[in-house]
Amino acid sequence: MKFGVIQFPGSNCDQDAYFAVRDILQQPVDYVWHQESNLSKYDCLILPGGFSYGDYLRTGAIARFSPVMSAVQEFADRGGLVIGICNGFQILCEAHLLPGALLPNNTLRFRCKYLHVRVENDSSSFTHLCHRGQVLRIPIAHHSGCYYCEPDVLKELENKDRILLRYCDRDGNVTEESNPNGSISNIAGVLNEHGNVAGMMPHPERAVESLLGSEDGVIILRSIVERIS
Amino acid sequence: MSANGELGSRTVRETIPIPPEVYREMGLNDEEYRRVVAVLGRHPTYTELGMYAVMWSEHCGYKFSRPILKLFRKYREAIEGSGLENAGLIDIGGGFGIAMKMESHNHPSAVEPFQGAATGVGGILRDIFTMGARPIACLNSLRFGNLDDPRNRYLFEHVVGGIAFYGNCVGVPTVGGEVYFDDCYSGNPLVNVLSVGLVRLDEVAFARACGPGNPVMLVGSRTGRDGIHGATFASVELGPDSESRRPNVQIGDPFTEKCLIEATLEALKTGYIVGIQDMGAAGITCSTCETAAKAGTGMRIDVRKVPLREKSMTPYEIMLSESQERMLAIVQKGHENDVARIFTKWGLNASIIGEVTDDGLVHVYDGDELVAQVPAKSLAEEAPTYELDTEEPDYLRRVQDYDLSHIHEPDDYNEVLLKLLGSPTIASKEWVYEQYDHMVQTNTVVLPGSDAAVVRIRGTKKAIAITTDCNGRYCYLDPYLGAQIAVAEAARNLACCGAKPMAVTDCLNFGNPEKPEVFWQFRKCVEGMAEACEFFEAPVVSGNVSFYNETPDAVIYPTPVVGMLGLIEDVEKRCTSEFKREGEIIALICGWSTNDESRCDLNSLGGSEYLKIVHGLAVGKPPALLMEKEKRVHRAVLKAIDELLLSSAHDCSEGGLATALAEGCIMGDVGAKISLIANCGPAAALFAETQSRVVVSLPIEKLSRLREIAEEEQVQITVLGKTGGDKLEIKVNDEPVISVKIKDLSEAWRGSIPSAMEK
Amino acid sequence: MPKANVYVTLKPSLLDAQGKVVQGALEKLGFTNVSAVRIGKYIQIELEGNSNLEQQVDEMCRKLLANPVIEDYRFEIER
Amino acid sequence: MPKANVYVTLKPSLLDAQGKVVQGALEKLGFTNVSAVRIGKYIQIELEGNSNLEQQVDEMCRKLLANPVIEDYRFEIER
Ligand SMILES: Nc1ncnc2c1ncn2[C@@H]1O[C@H](COP(=O)(O)OP(=O)(O)O)[C@@H](O)[C@H]1O
Ligand SMILES: [Mg+2]
Repeated sequence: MKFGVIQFPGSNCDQDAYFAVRDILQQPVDYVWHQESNLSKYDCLILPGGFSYGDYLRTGAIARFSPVMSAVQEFADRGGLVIGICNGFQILCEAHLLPGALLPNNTLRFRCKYLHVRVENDSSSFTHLCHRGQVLRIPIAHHSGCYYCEPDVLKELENKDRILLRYCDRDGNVTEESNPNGSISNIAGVLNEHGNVAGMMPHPERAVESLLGSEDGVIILRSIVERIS
Repeated sequence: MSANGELGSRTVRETIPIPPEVYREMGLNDEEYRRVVAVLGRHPTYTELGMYAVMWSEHCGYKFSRPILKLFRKYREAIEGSGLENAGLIDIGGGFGIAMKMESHNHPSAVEPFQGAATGVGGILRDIFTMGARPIACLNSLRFGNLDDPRNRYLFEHVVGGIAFYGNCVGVPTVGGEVYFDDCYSGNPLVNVLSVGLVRLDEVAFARACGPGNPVMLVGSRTGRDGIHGATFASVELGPDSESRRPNVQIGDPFTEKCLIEATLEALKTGYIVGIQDMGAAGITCSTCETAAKAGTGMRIDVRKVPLREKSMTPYEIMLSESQERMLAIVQKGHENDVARIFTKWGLNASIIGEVTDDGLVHVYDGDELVAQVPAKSLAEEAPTYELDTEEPDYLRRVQDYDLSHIHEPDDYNEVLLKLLGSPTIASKEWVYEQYDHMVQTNTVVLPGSDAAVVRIRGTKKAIAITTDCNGRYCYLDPYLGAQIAVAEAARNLACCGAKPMAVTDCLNFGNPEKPEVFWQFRKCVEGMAEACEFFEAPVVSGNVSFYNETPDAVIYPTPVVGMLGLIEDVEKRCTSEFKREGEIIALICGWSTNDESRCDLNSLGGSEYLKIVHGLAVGKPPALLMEKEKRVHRAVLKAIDELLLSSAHDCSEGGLATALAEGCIMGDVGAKISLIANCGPAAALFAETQSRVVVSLPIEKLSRLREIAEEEQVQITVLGKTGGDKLEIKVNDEPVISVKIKDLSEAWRGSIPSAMEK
Repeated sequence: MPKANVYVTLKPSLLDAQGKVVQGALEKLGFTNVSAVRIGKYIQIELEGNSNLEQQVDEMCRKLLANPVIEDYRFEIER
Repeated sequence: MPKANVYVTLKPSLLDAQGKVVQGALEKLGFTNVSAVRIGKYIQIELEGNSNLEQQVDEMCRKLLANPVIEDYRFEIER
């Protein structure tokens, strides 16, 4: 299988994602420039973290109009796997590939830290190697990670098992104190309707070696590989 | 310039004398003006005058500090040899080098903290990637006044916000730093930013305008009226009219900087760039004359070719603009398009503004008209230097001889410990570093919070450790000793991570050097630092000087910040400062022997945070330092880490032994039972900031080997106690003095800055 | 030259964290008569040409300047 | 209840990185007649009482809402 890591001007976790796939998953991977329009050789696309176009105006708002995004849309329509991490999540929401929006953190400050998320859906292409309720220790690093969606959308997400991850404490309790940014219902990651597009604020690509403090992110990345092969 | 390179005029139009009030306002004195006239053999044009004023300011020309900086060996060698580079370069083996530099942005941050700090980050990054090095980490060393004052809270909040805004967006992790709070920094905040970059030693780029005929390209952002005379601004005291000088503030665009980093590194890989220089202070003036001077060439540029952000800018304004996110690249003739294409791909401007000449002159044209024609070397290397007077300040005897014998023991040691832990200078800086992306690039293997940050070098087993240190109060009480302690502490911090010191970059923050007492402090600090850096085998390879950090009400403490780089050969063998588990031995590795303990100043509370916080005093002598003893401690700690004996290592600094123990407990979330034997009062035993000490924890079965190492290195090992429980309990000479729940210690330490900022 | 002033505001149903903080800060400064603060964006656009401007600016807002999930917008055109 | 609308804008001579990027995006979206974009803040303040409002809001702007080093402001009060 082959991964593509999309590079927007201002992406800054593109290399981290690339290294995680190449060195840890040991899978073939390319960088994909934001002006590319042919994505046919890829099985999974990663929209990495960073500050595409400086995150000016709104996070993800401008990257959404990059030429590559229409190709990403088609790729997703055909059922290809797409995962947006942090800024990638914000871009996918702006592009309406995922529901909702990411507002500035309720602390109004950038937050970078290790925290815990609970796996809510353990059958998706991105989490099937986890078990439901499993607690992962993965870092966040964002200024706008406060997930918001309208009440009916939230209900839909809940009913259709489309909430992927929720912020929790180290024992897996979803509490207000464990919510780092004010996200509605502690949501840290969601799925699209068909389950092939995922977005999450935490950075699995940063938690791929014990040297870095955690290997829990590998479970997410490896889920993708196993699903495709 | 016409298409064939022929120029309209070949000499500057007739010039007339410049009135004294004009050149004085720009910062040149009468003598300096006469010198300009002598160099040119005529009066300068207005544009030329501006170029000299800014290049001969202290900020760019180091006119006061250069003679003293020659005490730094590498600096002297560079000045006498091939010249200074943008950043120091350190060979870490395996074909890799680390570029390292620290820079101040104090004055801009005092008037506009967010943009001032942000553009400080941008500036130091350009010094790194202009050498072809990819920036891999930033640190910041900050000083503010007391947080009770809303203005200081505002400065703190926005400086940190500005660093976060810029550093996070460009994707360079901010992995460490330090923050001190003291009244002397009220109105004079210090914002020093350090950056390191990784480069293959055979791919280092140089700031040289080689090859007459080669085109000169301006890349990056457009030029606006930002920061005209910023360098001059940094070379005067802040006064009541500083507010009105505010147009000097520049606005940073980290998005453009991120693209500029990628484009520059990509363009350098083509091999078609023969020389490159970032634009910081004095913008196009500085980068053209420095690159030409260094290569022994000249340069001809046309300001009309410079892409502008604002209409109708004068040549003077264009030459002096400090618009951010720009670089000057000298390109191999015939390959202009290969280079330009890369910058265009990243959405950046790339315009040819002139070419290299062989006549040693910088010629500035405004279309057909020659508006400046000056010898490049006279601007870049021949700034006048001054030997300023020095005089030992009056306060020194008074504070050093202060009688500490009447300082009585406190009633409640628990309360003192909690107070010290809650002192913002000692308290956890989580509030700060949580705002910084310290993990991007996924190489940070020791996160902020330990004694030094550790960043692995991907593809090798190596890692680098970096720290910044300086206790300004020590330097105020004894500049020479204070500066030496800053170096010793930096090296100790590295040792605690398992890293061997390699090099130092410094940021020398002082008041007005034209005051003999300030210049005395400056000289003493540099003397102490230079000597200590040689001793610890970490030579000063780059640095920066910031003078005039004073307001009519206050002068800052002399604050020579040390940024030190260390090398870890095997990243698996690194160490952190928190206690790891219950039931381990806690021991002190100490450079002083029992005999030394009779030395009266050893357990002295002089200069301590304890005296400051509990008694409101900044007096006494700083703690004693014997560098040989200090070095033995580093060797012992390094050996013990290398043999995998230690679970943790943490140096004793501000707040003394009790604070170091408490921090080990809090960060490790485990208690400790400690028993100290002391020939002094409990306050000194707990809170004196005696140097050359490291608290370690280890499994009991490793203790005998640690003792052997101590013997080999001639240092003392004292077993202090054991980890375990949910309290920190300390006895001094069998008398229980401290017993506090870790939870309470943690609240005091972690809660202090957030609650101060909620006010 | 015609100019559009665009005002983008957070939907009233959403909590405006920044507005709340500013309100608190104003109170601390002694402005006790502030009962609510909301912070939005004020975007000034200089345009060329004169035809169809309303429609064009509306399209800019829908496509890019505002996110309908969280924001409302309005604008006026100065000619 | 009276309401103040405050408009805070970056001084014209300063680089508006955000506005520049948005302008580029609008152009790419086919709005080729956009010659400049500047982005500022639009702050809505609900007030109580009726006296001295102009003076008060002006003070709010100077003290907190705008940063005089880099920003200009203006406001209007709706009663
Ligand atoms: N305090 C110092 N110690 C050592 N080197 C210094 C010091 N101050 C300045 N330098 C060196 O002088 C040169 C010029 O410094 P600076 O003007 O700050 O550089 P830049 O213009 O690139 O920002 C650099 O090589 C810098 O490392
Ligand atoms: Mg430089």
